Amino acid sequence: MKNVSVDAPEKQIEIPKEALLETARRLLSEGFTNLHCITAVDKIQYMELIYIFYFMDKHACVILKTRLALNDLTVESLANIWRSADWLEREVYDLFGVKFLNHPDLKRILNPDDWDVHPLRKDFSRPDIIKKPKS
Amino acid sequence: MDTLKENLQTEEFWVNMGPQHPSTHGVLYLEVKLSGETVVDLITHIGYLHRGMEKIAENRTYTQFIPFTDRLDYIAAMGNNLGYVLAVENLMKSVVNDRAKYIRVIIAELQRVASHLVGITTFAQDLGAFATPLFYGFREREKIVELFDEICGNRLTYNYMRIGGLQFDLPKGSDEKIRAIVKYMRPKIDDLESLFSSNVIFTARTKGVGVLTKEKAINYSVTGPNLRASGVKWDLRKDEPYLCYDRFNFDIPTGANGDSWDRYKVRIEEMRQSLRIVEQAIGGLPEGDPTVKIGRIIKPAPGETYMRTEAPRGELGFYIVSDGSTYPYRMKIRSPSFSNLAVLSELAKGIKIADVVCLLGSLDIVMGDIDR
Amino acid sequence: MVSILTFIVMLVAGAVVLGFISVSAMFLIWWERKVSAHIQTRYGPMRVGWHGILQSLADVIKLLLKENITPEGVDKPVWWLAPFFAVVPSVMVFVCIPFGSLFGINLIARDLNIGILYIMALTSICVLGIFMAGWGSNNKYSLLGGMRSAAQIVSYEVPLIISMVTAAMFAGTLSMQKIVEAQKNMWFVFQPNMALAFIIFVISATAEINRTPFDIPEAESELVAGFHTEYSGMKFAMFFLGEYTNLFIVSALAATLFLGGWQGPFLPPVLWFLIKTYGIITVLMWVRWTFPRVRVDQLMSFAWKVLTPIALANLVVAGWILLR
Amino acid sequence: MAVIEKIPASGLIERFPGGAIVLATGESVLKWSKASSLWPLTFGLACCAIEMISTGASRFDIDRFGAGVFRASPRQCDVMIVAGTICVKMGDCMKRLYAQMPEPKYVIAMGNCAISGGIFYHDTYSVVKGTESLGIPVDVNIPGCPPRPENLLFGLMKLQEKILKESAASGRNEKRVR
Repeated sequence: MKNVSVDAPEKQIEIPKEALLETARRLLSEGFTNLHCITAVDKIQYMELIYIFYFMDKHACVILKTRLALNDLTVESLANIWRSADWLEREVYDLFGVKFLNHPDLKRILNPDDWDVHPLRKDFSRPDIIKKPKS
Repeated sequence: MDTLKENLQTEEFWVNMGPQHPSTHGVLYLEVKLSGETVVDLITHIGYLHRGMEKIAENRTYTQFIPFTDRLDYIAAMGNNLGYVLAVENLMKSVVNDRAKYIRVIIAELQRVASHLVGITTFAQDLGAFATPLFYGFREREKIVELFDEICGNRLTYNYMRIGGLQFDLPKGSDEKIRAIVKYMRPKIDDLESLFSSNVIFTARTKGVGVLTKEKAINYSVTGPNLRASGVKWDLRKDEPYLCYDRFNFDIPTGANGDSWDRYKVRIEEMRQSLRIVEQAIGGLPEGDPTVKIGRIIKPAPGETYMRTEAPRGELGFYIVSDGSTYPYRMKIRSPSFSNLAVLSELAKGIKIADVVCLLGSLDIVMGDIDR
Repeated sequence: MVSILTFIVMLVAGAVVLGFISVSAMFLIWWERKVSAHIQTRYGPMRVGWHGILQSLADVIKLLLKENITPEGVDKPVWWLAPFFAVVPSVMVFVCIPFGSLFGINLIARDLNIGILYIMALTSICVLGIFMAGWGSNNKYSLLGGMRSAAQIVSYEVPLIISMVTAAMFAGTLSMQKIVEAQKNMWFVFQPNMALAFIIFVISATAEINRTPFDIPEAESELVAGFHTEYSGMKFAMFFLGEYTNLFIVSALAATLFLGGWQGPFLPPVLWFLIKTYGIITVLMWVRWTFPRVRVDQLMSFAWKVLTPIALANLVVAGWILLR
Repeated sequence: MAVIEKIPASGLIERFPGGAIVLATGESVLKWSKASSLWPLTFGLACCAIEMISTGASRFDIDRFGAGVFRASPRQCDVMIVAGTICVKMGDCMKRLYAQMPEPKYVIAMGNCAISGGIFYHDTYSVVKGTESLGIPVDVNIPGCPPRPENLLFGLMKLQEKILKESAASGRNEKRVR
């Protein structure tokens, strides 16, 4: 079985968030035309953003990671380069509250528009959530 | 005449399609701005089936989350099962024996056939062929569902795959049944194809409607049959083989124009290829015990993994972050329909409202998959 | 004395016609559900009566019992009148449909000498009902459906009338009864150019009565339920009644104008008429449950660029044959 | 216009000898018609919708019971089969759809999600805990995740039984939103 795991260290690039746009542009020019997935992980001390790029012809994959400080959850949007980033960034905004600068239409996508919470953060809680008793 | 022109005013107006609408495949909500019959603008609203799966995953053990994956893309539940267990196995670096792999391939491919049957026939339903093709598709699908029912005890949500193997082995005599299904399905697929392809109205409604170019498809990260219909020969089963797909002979059908017709054609052809794979797999089914060997408590080492598989609707990816406990720290489900639907609002501009329905049907989305 | 008798006869005849229409519509709805079910390899209604024959009766009683919602913001007079406009003209058409004869009585209310003209005038009014429903409902789907319906019916009326005129030319009369009698020796449909006219008639009639593949005014997958989206209870039932009455009428017209009406050997004329009519209806149902729907622009261009020129050419050929 | 509360002029009919029998027959005809013509709303929310279509399809054929006319417009429906998970965003739409249905109307909660939230009861922030928590009264609950088509048919038959038992005039008098 050919391993499609992408956690091999050489495929992961960790960059400061200021360099994101520039790195992404470089990746595009190298042939990574497919922005496959954007997601975030709430690591409690900081927020980690994860971008997965694919170079389809060469079967190559790059994972960009960038850290955001909790008091400054803003990052440059990629939606003007990759249209797929549009909805994916909106989803990250909705669930984590990361604000994407220069995004064409940054608003909630999954949750109701009038919510002010970001449910996938680790500190999120609501009184109406019933915890499953751990067995 | 001039005074008439002065007095007559035309007005563009918004029409709300959904969340309850017969052709939105569930609870999708489209805001369509119409000028007469032509779509000027289209805004897609999703989230009407957002069940918070990713949050639930953080509070479930790895095994406990398997039933939830059934409810993602509920038309192709086995595909999600497979994607999830492969991701966790990848995280744990565990190996599955050959029989389990073969059975997984058989099940996943039969699921693909069942899913495409629903996809194509609901598409025809959206085009206005009321109920008849849909019921034909469901009649054929019933055969596969029946088999799955026999294998794992449920018709729609299977909960069959396990981390490290399968819940049960195939029951006695099912290889004969699978062969019979393959034999039964081939002429039925031809039937369905001739029902649609030789229909002048069907051809006229789909050809040239909703053209998704190659570049746009990649830029939008469209995957699965929709991508292949745009002429990109990309299938994870061939390009990054998982399980044992590299041992089977099959072709990847592609389309030329990326219109609704091509998307339909690619799905028809994919069903045939899936049956080919099933036939080869059932012929070479090894002996062994595919049931789970890993203990009940699954505790992967801290780390991250991203595993994607070719689900019937496209590439289904699971990004799992483990902190070493029995619960995943974070799980991102990269669902195929989510990205496939994003393309709708761009393709819909300038076409007729009837074509929006056609386009939506040809993209073959499932709301559970989009909203998670 | 005579006038009172005439009045009673008229009343009885009216009751018979109305009874026939509602029973026929109910039967047709049941028949449609059965035909569609068997096309789709299922049974259809089975539980009420023999093979569910009472299903439509149950539906009608239930619809009578339903709450009759008048949504806010509807244009009330228009909204209330629309179902009647959809039904009444089609009922009036029955005046000059020749059902044949039974025990020596000609089953035709009035054999008008301008029968075809009368029928065409009345069937054109039906579109008014649909359009009123669409306009009055204060619902965008209904409005779209009404607009589509108006455009569609106006366009398809042209080939429809031209093909009917062809039949009238061959018969040399506009009276329905006489047209049937003119087919004594040979049904019109067996002449090549009349066969063409028959096909044009059936196609445009399908469009006239908004059935698949031309059902864009109520296109379920686009417009939810089209012009009758907002109607509930009995008003909705009236639209249904109108629709199935229209279905009966166009099939009866096709049978009368092209298939020799009530003429036929052995069986009584009424039976022949009903066999032909229900035969055509069944074919239309078969088409409905098989074909997808055309798009609105395709529909229009098909009417004006294909059907109308062919129908016109056919008319010219028919004239040439007659003058020869 | 209100629902027909009872058979017109029932007081008058009752006064004649044998009138009560006529009334009783009339009422049972009305109940029979309501029970044998339950038109469902095309309202698939999630997974159960697929089983609902399966129930309508060739193998199980819900049309045998007269319930095969799936209407897309709530104005023309009798029964709302809540097939799937109800999410927060969808809750208001559902209430409105229910209000738009004309009396007499019935609700079948199909599947665990529609009954109580089911598998999504715990730990989630966006799932409504069942149809009744929205204030929509449920006539028949069909458990299962998803219920098999046979179960849906059984639930439908239970609903028919219920209709045949209740008085013909009964309707719920909620405030309606139009």
